[in-house]
Amino acid sequence: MKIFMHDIMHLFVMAGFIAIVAACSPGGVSDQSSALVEAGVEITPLEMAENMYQKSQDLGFAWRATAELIEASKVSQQAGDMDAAQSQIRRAMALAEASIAQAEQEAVDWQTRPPFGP
Amino acid sequence: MNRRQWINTMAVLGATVATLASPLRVLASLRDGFKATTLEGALAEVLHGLPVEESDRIRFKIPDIAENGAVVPVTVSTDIAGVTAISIVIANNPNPLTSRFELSADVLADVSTRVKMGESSMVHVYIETRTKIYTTAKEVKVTIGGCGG
Amino acid sequence: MTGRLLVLPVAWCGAMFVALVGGEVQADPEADRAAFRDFYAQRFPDVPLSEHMNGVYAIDANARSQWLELEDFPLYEIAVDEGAELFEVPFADGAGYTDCFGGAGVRQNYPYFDQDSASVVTLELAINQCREAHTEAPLAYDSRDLVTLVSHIAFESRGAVIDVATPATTAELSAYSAGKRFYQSRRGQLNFACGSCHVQLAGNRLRAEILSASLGHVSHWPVYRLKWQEIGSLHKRFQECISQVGAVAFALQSEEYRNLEYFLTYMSNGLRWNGPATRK
Amino acid sequence: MAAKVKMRGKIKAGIAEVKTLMPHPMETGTRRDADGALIPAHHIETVTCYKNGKQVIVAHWGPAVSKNPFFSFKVKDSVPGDVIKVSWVDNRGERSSGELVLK
Repeated sequence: MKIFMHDIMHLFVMAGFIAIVAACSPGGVSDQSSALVEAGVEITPLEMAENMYQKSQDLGFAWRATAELIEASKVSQQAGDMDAAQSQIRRAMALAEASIAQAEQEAVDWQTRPPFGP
Repeated sequence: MNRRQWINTMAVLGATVATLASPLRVLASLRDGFKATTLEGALAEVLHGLPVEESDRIRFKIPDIAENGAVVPVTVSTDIAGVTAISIVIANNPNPLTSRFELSADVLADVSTRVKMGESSMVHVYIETRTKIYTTAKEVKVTIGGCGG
Repeated sequence: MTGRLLVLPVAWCGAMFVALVGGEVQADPEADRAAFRDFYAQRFPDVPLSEHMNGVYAIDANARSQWLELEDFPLYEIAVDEGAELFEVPFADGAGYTDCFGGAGVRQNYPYFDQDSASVVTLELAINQCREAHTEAPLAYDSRDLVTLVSHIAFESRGAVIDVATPATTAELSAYSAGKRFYQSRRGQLNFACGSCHVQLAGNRLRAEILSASLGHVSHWPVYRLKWQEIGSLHKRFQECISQVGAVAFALQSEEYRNLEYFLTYMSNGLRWNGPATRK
Repeated sequence: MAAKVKMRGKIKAGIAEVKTLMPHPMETGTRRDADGALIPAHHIETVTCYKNGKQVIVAHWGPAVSKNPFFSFKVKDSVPGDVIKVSWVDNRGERSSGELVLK
């Protein structure tokens, strides 16, 4: 009976988890931002990148390189080098996305590593 | 004590007295040695014209692979008699002359210190007596620390 | 302004992850500790478990001989002397550290889980709590004063057995699990967990370094780290590790690091406190 | 004022092994601070050691001796009660010393 309960719990947790992953996936964030754009609220790519970085930080999985690229893009923007700024923001977003994916993966995987096994 | 030993003793004493009694004269030139940026420049101040001989009577303890170039432990000792100075020269350092110890007859020729090494290098030791300089060298590899501890 | 609109769902996602995973944990600290010790006993059959308090010097002979030479007159002694002097300086209200701690040999009482604040209290926190109780300003966590005080206390506590009470209450287990989770989670661009290096790769070389066992990782702090050219705290080393794998480090004495310290110290129960130490 | 020289020593078969540790930054003059400015050279140049007031060994150093220098030497014909003194002067003219009565 106890095992059964645990399995049910597990299913519930997994279902909840999948829902969260979907909600937190970068696609989810993009959808929200395009919705905002449609509603007439403008969000710059830099703000997008900053939001994604903030999310990775809230999850406790921020990467240094993401922050560095965001800062570098600001410097490029100020210097008027928009090409460089754009490419830095794109790379920052890609890294932020990867770090968020890492957080999602680790939310489960950390429990499977030696020396503590399931 | 025979005549030759006596002369040697007097010579050593003389050199010791000369070194210790006139530190200013020695220092002025020695400071140039510490500023030298080449091995040759450093050696000019250390060897000052005396004949140099490789010797296996020098015990030179320094790690083959330094844990960290910032703190490399060194010990130099020898049973050669009449040692007046010990110099440590690191060939690839920006200023190769690292340290020079001037000894009286009241101490053993046995000193230890810790030195900085910018990169892997030959490390030379020069043991000075009044008439001759004895030398040995070892290669020390320096790896830059990463995920250590 | 627009940024803020997105922060809410983002923060919510983060909170839900923590809540979900928190619910999934069924911690058994005693079984964990046994598994931890057994793992290193098998990985290093020739190394007595207690010797792991000397870190990589327990397993690397070349490094050990240089380390022993530095131990001849260790660089951390300067910090221990400074800390001993500071420990005796009375507060403005006439009290002193002795009024809070009894004596200096109290390293073994920390970290512990404080039920009132429902959080892990480290020695650094306790020193500042003592100061604040006597109307002194707390010391900055990266200050030399704090690290030298801890050095003195560690030195006076050498030989005491590491003996953290087994986490038992829900709150204790939650802090313990958070520390364990932190230890086992891969982070940064290099995608390394603490355990990737110090469990799975322990004893192997990573570039020029031999990786140490985590057993005893907390026993010998503060450390005069040759790379730093100064003495520093355990949490400073945590920051460095996290940063080295490409992740953004947490603050000194953050809840994350205090939980990690709590977990790691419990794992080292039975070994002895032997700080401060020299490390490369 | 510069910190005192830390010293310890022991006599074995009439020879005193003296160990010293000198708190000192030993700046090379080639390092840069966080703002990129050169940190000026600041290092011990000369260490003079005495037994009962008589000079026995002198160390001349450049900046490549490690931070917080360690120096050990061995003094012949030593007996308990002998006083070993070590004093240093750096490139800024700052000085410090330490004293040890052998046991």
